[in-house]
Formats: sequence, C-alpha cells, structure tokens
Amino acid sequence: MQPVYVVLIINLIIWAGIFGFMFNTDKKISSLSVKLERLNRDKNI
Amino acid sequence: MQLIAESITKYFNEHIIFKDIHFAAASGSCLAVLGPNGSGKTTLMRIVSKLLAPTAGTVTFNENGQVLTDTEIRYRIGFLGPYLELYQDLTATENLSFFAKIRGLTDYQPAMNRLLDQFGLKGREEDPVRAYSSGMKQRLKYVFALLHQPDVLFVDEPRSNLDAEGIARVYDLFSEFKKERLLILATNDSEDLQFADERIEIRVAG
Amino acid sequence: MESLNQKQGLLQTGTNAYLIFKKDLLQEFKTRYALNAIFLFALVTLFAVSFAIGTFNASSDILSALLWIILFFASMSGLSHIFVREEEAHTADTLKLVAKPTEIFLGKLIFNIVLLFMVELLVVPLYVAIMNFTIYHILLLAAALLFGTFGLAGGGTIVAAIIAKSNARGALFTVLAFPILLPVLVTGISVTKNAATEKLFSNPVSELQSLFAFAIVIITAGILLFDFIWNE
Amino acid sequence: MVNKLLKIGLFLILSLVIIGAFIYAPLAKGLGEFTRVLYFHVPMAWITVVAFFIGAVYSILYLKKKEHKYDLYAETANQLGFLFVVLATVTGSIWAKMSWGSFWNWDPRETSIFILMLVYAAYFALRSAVEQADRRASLAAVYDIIAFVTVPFFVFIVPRIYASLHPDPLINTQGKIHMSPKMQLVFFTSLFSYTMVFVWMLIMRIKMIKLKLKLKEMEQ
Repeated sequence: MQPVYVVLIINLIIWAGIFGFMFNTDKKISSLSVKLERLNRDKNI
Repeated sequence: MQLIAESITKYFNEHIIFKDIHFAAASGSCLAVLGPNGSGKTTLMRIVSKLLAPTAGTVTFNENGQVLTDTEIRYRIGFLGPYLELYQDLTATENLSFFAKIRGLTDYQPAMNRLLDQFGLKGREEDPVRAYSSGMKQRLKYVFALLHQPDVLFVDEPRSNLDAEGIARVYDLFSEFKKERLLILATNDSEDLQFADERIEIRVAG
Repeated sequence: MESLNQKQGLLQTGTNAYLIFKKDLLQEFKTRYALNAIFLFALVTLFAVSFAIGTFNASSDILSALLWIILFFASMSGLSHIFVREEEAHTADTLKLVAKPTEIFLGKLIFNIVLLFMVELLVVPLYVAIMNFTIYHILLLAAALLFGTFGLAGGGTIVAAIIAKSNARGALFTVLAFPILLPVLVTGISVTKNAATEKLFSNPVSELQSLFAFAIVIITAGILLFDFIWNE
Repeated sequence: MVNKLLKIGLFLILSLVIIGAFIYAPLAKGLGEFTRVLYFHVPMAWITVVAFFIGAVYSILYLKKKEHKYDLYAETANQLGFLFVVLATVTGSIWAKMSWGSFWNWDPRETSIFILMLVYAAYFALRSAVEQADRRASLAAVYDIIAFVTVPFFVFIVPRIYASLHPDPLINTQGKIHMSPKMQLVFFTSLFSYTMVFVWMLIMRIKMIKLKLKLKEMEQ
C-alpha cells in the first residue's frame, strides 16, 4: 500500500473521531442541561 | 489577645465536616470544643491555629485592635495534640532546643530545665524520644507547647496517656494559664470542662 | 525602617533554614536512611555496570552516560526521603507550627544538595578508578557536577514535597521527577563527554550555562510554589 | 441555530482541508508525497502547545483563586493537549518512516515530544494518586507549572546537543516560509480550522464542567 493512503486513512479516522467526540459531548451537555432545568423547576415548585 | 472565628466551614471533597461556626474568645478565659468522636474537633483546632485552611470563613487574632500577622501568630501560640509528634530519633533536649531556636528564643535553657522538672522528665532529657513511654511523650509535648511562653495554648485531648499524677500537674497548669492567657481545649471528658468558661459544640451537619 | 525589617526577615529566613538543615542532618546521622539508600544504590549499580561491561571495553560516550544514570537514579532513591519522613512521622504539623514554608523548603533543599555532594564525592572518584575513565578536563566535570547537583536537588526537593502529600509515595517519585530532570541528565552527559575528550569538541560554556539556568529556574519555581503544597 | 451553522461550517472546512491536502496542493520539491502529512502534523503540534499553555494558565488561576472549577478546566485542557500530542506523535512518526526510514529514531524532536507525553502522563498519574479534591488540585497545579517551566529547556537544549533531521519549525528564526501559494492556502486553512476545532472542544468541555458543578450544587 502506498504510504499516502495510510496518511489519508489516518486523517479520515482523526476527522471522524473529532466529530464523534463533538456529537458525544453535545449530547451529554444537552442531557445535563435538561436535568438541571428539571431540578430548577422542582425547586421552584 | 482576642481570637475571632467567623463562619468557618470545612469540606473534605463533597463531605461536609462542619458549617458556619462562629465564636470569639479573649485572654483570661478558657474555651472548650466539644463533640463526639469524628465530629471534627481536631479539624477545627487545626483550622483555628492556622495549620489547615478552612473551605470558607476566617480566623483572626487581635491585640489591642491590631490584627496579628501569621508570623506573629506563629510565635505566640502553643499547640499540643496527638498528631503533632516530636522527632523520635532526637533526644528531648535536641528537640526542644531546635524548636526554641527556630522560634527565635535565645535564653531558653532555664525555662526548659524548669519545665522538664515540672513535668517530671528530669534525668531523662538525654534519651531519644523513641525510648519514652507514651505518657512521657505527652508530658514532653506539654514542655514543647509551653517553652516559648505562648499567649494562646491549644490542647487537643489534654489527658491522653497521662496517669493521675500527670493529670493533676496539667490541671494545675490549666488553672494557672487561664488566669491571664487564653486556653483552648478540645475534649470529650467532663472533668476537663471544669475549666471551660465557654463551650462550642460541634454537631455533625446534615 | 522598612528595609531594615526586610533585611531582618531575610536574615531570619536564612538562620531558620540553616537550623532546619542542621536538624535534618542530625536526624540523618542517627538513622542514615537517605544516605544508605542513595549510597548503596550507587555502589550496587556501579559494581553491576563494571562487572557487566568489563574495565576496558566501554567508550567515553557510554561511560559518561552511565555515570550520570547511576547518579541520577541513586538520587531518585533517596531525595524523596526528606519530606516523606516528616509526613510519616507526623512531624509535618509540628514543623508547620514553628516555621515559614520558605524556610522549610530552603532547609530541605540545602540538605538534599549536601547529601548529593557527599554521594558524588565518593562515587565519582570510585567510578573513574574502576571503569578506567580518563578525564582530561577535571574542572569541567566538577562544574557540571556542581550545577547538575543544584538542578537535581532543586527538582528532587519540590517533587518530594508533592509526593509526600499524595497517597502513593514511593512509586510516584521517579515517575514525576524523571521527565522534569531529564534536561540535567542530558546536558550533564554531554558536558562529561566533553570533559573526557582531549580536545574539546564543542564549546561547553553554553551547556554549563543551561545547566546553571535550569538550576536557577527550578529552585525559584520551587520556592514560589512550595507554599501551595505545604499549606495544603 | 448559529451553533448548528458553525458546526456544519467546521465540518465542511475540515473535509475541504483533507481534499485540498491530497488533491489540490502541489508537492514540495525533494520531499515527495509525504508533504501531505505536513498539513495535519503541524496543526496538531501547534494545538498541543496551545492546550498545555492554557492548562498551565488555569493551574496558575487555581493557585491564585482556589476555585475548584479552575482545577477541572486545567485538567480538561491538559487532557485535550494529551490527545493532540498523541496525534502529533502519530503523524510525525509516519513522516519519519517515510522520509528517514523508521518510525522512531530518537531524533531530538521525537525525544522532546516523548518527554512531553511522559510529563503529562505523570500529571495524570499524580491526579489519580490523591483522593482529596482540593489537595489533588493544588498538587496537580504545582506540578503542571513546574513541568511547564522545565519542558522548554528540553525543547531548546536537546537540539543544540544532538543534530536534528527535523525541518525548521514553522516559526523559524529567519521568519521565512518555504511554501508555494497553493500550499500556503491549504496549510493555513488547516491550521486555522484545527485550532477552531480545539477551541470548540475546550468550550464544550468547560460548559459541561460548569453544568456538572451546578448540578452538584443543586443536589446538596
């Protein structure tokens, strides 16, 4: 295999990894904020 | 000399030890810290004597309206407690003269001899601390805490390891000390409370 | 008046640091924990190396690297003792009650420097003799050892203070200290190589300068940061 | 909404960088196919430095203010820095294999980056060895700062003692850039977009930490 393709594949993996990371963090953040909102509402009632 | 503690709070991780402790005390009195085992008496003593930083709150020492600096405080308080050990490999005199010199005392020999005599350690002062019995170690800690003639004396568990004679000596000392200076005790023993003018009870905060 | 106070403060810091150093020295002479640890480590590795390599086979490159590796790991085995001892014997609070953090750090630093000098004074001549290591520029080697010791002791002391407050004392010390002290090791080896060559192959002044600068930086950082560790 | 647009924009620009690096940009003279690694390796190395710098700044802030959140920020910046140092090592190692013949040969640059990884591995080891949160925070912050003042020594000293095969770093002493305009375009786009990716990652992590701290506060 040409070394260039190795580089390309690694880059694609990094690229996919970055977006996987971001979506994951995004999901966690939204679930946390939902939880926080619920707690806030409970406290106000 | 006046001691003021304001809203002292201490956490270990998320675990709360105590919250919002207030008190004030002045020379010529004795303050007793009470509480069950594990309630944080020792932690409070360490915070008030500036050995440990509180999570929130302040401790100040005043004299004639002037706030003392940490260095000044260091020279003017004596402390003894089960977790403040002396150097086991060194002899009693070596220990005491090291602490005396570092506190800037020059003519400490007479006072040292008098205190060693008072606590019945005369004749054993050249033995390494390692060779002492636990009661003798406690007596030596009293000598260490009193050598520089402090204005404030903190005592955590005053009676630990002492025999009846030792306790009598310590009680003599306490009644003498609290006449003009400030004595702070942390104890569970009802007998020790005869000296207390004021009490702080630590309840485990929920 | 202000400056007088400052001067007195500085003098007192020096005196108290010296007192703490003297206390540690006294303690060390009664137990010899740190000295034995470093010294035996150095001797054992020295003999192991000499036995494995033989006396005439090694080039000066390898010999200078081995010398520093022996010194480095020997000091790793003993430098942490100074703070761990206070913490384990519960004397740290007693010391905190009577002395300022800077005084304590300086006292311990002086002790570690003296400890390393004592070890070097014995190990280096022995190494040179046993391994047939020809040194052409003794002063250069001495300067490298001098500045290198300051760097090693400075980094070792502050890392020792850190690990004494952690839960895993023994294992962590080398892990934390090794990457920080590697500049000393690498530069020290390079200067020693230079000292073992008849004609200097590069100008050693800049390397000695960087050893010196490293020592200054790490000791300053140690003094500034020690408060935060000690008062924790 | 803006958030979503930014996300899509970043996604597109990163895809463009990959396409640009492999199709659009010409090859540098004498270096051959593997110049393409350059567009990824240099941004990773750059982000590593930025991340560890931010980590050190947060460590200093922690020691000054003693607020728990700064410790967590420092930790997260160092974690990201560690991620990127690994990526920089991998991409650099590929370059080394293609131009010098082996994946690892203790070139000064390789040694420096290896030490950098060791230092921050030690940082995480220290964190895991202290249970009490405020003590862990102070010790880790102190170690982080010490590491940050000593590592530069290594990076500057070692290449002076051992000759390096590594090309001049981008910000070299002469201030010259040896690249054709097309290469420069791809290169700087890549540098910019990866930096943005890092900034975004950091912002998201910090947001998450803030939320977690707030939740904990509410529960108490």
